[in-house]
Amino acid sequence: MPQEFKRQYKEILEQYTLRQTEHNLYEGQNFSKQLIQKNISPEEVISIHKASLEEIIPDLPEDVSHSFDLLIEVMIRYGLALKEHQTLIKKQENIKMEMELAANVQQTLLKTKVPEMSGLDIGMISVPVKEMNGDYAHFLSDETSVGIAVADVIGKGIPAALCMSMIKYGMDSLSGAKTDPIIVLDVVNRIVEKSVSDSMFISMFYGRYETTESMFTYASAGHEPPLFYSAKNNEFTELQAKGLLLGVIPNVKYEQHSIVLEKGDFIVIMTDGVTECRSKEGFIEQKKVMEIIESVKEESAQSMVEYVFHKLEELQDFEQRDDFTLVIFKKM
Amino acid sequence: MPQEFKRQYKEILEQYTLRQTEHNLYEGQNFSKQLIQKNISPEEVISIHKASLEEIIPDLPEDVSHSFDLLIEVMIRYGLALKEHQTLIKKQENIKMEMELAANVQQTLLKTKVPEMSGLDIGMISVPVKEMNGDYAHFLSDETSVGIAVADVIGKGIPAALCMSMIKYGMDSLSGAKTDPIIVLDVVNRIVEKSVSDSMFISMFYGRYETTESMFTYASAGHEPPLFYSAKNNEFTELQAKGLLLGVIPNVKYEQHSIVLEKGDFIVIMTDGVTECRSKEGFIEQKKVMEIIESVKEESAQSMVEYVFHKLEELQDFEQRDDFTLVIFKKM
Amino acid sequence: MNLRSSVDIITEWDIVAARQLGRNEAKEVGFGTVDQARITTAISELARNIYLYAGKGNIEIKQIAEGNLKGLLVIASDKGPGIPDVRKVMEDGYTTSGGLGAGLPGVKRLMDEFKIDTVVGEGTTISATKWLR
Amino acid sequence: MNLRSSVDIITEWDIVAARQLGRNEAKEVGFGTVDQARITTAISELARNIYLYAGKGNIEIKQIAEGNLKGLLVIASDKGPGIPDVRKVMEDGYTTSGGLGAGLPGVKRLMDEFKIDTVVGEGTTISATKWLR
Ligand SMILES: [Mn+2]
Ligand SMILES: [Mn+2]
Ligand SMILES: [Mn+2]
Ligand SMILES: [Mn+2]
Repeated sequence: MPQEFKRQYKEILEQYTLRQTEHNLYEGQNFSKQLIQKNISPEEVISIHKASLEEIIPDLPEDVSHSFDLLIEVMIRYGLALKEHQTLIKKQENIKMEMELAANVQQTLLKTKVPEMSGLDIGMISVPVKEMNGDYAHFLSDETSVGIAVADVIGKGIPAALCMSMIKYGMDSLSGAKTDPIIVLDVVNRIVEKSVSDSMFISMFYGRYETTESMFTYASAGHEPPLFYSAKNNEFTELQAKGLLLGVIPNVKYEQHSIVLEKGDFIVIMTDGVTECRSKEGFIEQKKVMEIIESVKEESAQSMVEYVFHKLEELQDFEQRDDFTLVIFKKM
Repeated sequence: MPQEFKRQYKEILEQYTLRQTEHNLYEGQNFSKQLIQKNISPEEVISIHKASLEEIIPDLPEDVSHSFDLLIEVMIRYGLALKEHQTLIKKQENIKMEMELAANVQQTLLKTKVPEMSGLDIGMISVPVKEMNGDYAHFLSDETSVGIAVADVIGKGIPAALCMSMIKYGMDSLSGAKTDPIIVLDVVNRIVEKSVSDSMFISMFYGRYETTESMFTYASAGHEPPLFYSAKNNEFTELQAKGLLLGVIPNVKYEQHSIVLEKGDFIVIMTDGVTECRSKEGFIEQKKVMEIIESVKEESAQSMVEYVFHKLEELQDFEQRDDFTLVIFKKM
Repeated sequence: MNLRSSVDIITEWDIVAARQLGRNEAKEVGFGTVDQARITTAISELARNIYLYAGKGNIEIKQIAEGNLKGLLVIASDKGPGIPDVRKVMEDGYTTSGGLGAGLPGVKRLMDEFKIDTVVGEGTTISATKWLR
Repeated sequence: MNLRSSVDIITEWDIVAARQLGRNEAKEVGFGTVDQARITTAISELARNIYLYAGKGNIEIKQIAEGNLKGLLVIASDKGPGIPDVRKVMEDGYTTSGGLGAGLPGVKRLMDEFKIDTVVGEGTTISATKWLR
């Protein structure tokens, strides 16, 4: 094969020494694509160049011939780096496949179904920044109650994803959707505190909506405060609730608050991936996020969360920086 | 900086055209290490070579000069591949760090403490083949009973590790070390069946030793059968127990068996990473594994498992192929 | 100073014409042989992308200046199908990029600045700048 | 045919001597310029490792044959500290390998066969073969 390459290269070089056209150079560059694909290393290219030149210029000064031997010696290391690159590309492909498989496993493990409740419209979106999600949203429900847990592990990627599974099993151990938010946080906090190292923290919000009273009861473990939109006043307020992050100490007293929703009111639960979006000009302000939500408030809750995601994606120049989770509960 | 490189290169080249010594070539090669470290791309090397040669040989034929322009054109792509390599190396380093962090998180999440029981000597080793472990060993205990769960997810690495956490939370939901092995497998099977996709299977063994009766009671979900060593007969037998892998169907009837241990008897629980060790000559036979264990049967259980691991590692030429978990319960 | 000139890309020969134009302009700005070859390779890659994926389009070359800095701006535009997943084509070693160091990541590496605007169904505009140092 | 010759590595100058020996032998076997340079680079790297990490040792060069196949065997041996973690030094991009494409992974790539025997506290022997094709 190198013989064939030498023949081709010599032809291109011969043409080029005669005429020096752009077309010759274009041929040279296309040829180099082939060389790389056939694993011809740069030191071999120099060697081919030398041999071709010696044939094209029969009275080539001896010094010039010798000079190529030094150049070959110098190029050996470049050739090694290239071969190393090929090994690394294969390794990278294997890792990528493993990550994709892991992301699938995670999706199956953490899957949650958005419940259908009469009188309540629910929308949910959760988009990881890497393959694996370090945010978590989980629903519990029965005929008249629906519970929503939204959590965010400090950090992203695989380590965060591993921790997330913990929350899921904590939630699975609860008796049902009627459980009080402060009890939910207490149970999960004990599990997290027992299982993770001191440097791993999780923020979590838990809210429960009861359709009979249109009441939303909630508690927070250091989580991003949700927004409450009042249709009557056409304004947003933050739902404040104090509470330590999960996993810090075993016994935490969480606060529980309630709010009654009227028709058209909605609650926006999210992770900091929503509020800490950054455009080239700096952080996107909360006011901007509210404006975006408000502009689609008449749409279905699912359309709303999807619109907000795409709008913020655009404002960020499609460079998502953190896992993004957004849930809307809207009273119909 | 390139000016300085050109000066150095010209000097080496000048010496080489004069004398062609090995020493000149050695200098050339050492110099090329520097060039690569300073991100000098191969096309720049050609350009430096050309300029140096033109200075060293003032009457250099024009054709030779031109020929280098084609060579530069050809080398551009090699330069690109090299830059791509540098990006990839950085990426790889980040992934490596993430994996190490994840492995730490997993170790903290899945940590289990080998219990101390009077009359029973316990040894345990679990070594992942990649960063993350797809094998799992977990102990439960009270004053008079000790339970041991050993599980292996189909597959290795991150996807397997994610699934493993499921077993942990299943085990955590049990009421204690007195639970019957068939109940343990039933509980975990229901969780697994609910949570994982149809293509993900887990084999699991659960055994419970009661010190009061020196009795070992066990059940298996498609797991590698443990070995029972009888000191009196100086022979190994397999502890058979039928049972479907976890996660296939929700209702499985597992079999439960019991065996009474006498002084010096021991039970060897393991994953297929132990039995499917391969040397250059092929699989290492079960008989060989038994021989290795038997040769250290007088040592402490912990010394035994560690010795077996190192011996098998050696026989495999230090190329571990699967996660390796080995537990020994020895009656004292 | 704002010299501009352009080449329509319709046949493979136009790729060579765009390269020639780019090399001439690069020489005029004062770029050395290696940088000329890099700029030309970038143009080559952009023109080839137009030729292969959009059918036709245009390569525009502009000499530019910012303060004391002189440079060359290459604008490749087409009304082709657009790029549905920009993140993917900018990924190293993405198979359709034609192997090692090629494709748009290669163009980005060869130049100093790189910007891509693409709308699916409407077309793509890629701007790439190289500054003379 | 079993020609052998060797160079003790004690000072940096001996690295050049080992290279010279390797190049001569490679030329004699019939290797072309590029392969000569590859073999020499491998020898250089092995000799440098001895010089840096073991203090002293020996590079032996043997012309070998197997059927019609001719080749060159390079054996680098030292009584140095040995390599505690072979897997790590054979990893690409391991920092102590001195960067891109260098170190033992580089030697392995430059040659056709590569074998490493090392005992901590006793020393290291590395054998590498290149066949003439
Ligand atoms: Mn996070
Ligand atoms: Mn976050
Ligand atoms: Mn496994
Ligand atoms: Mn296994």
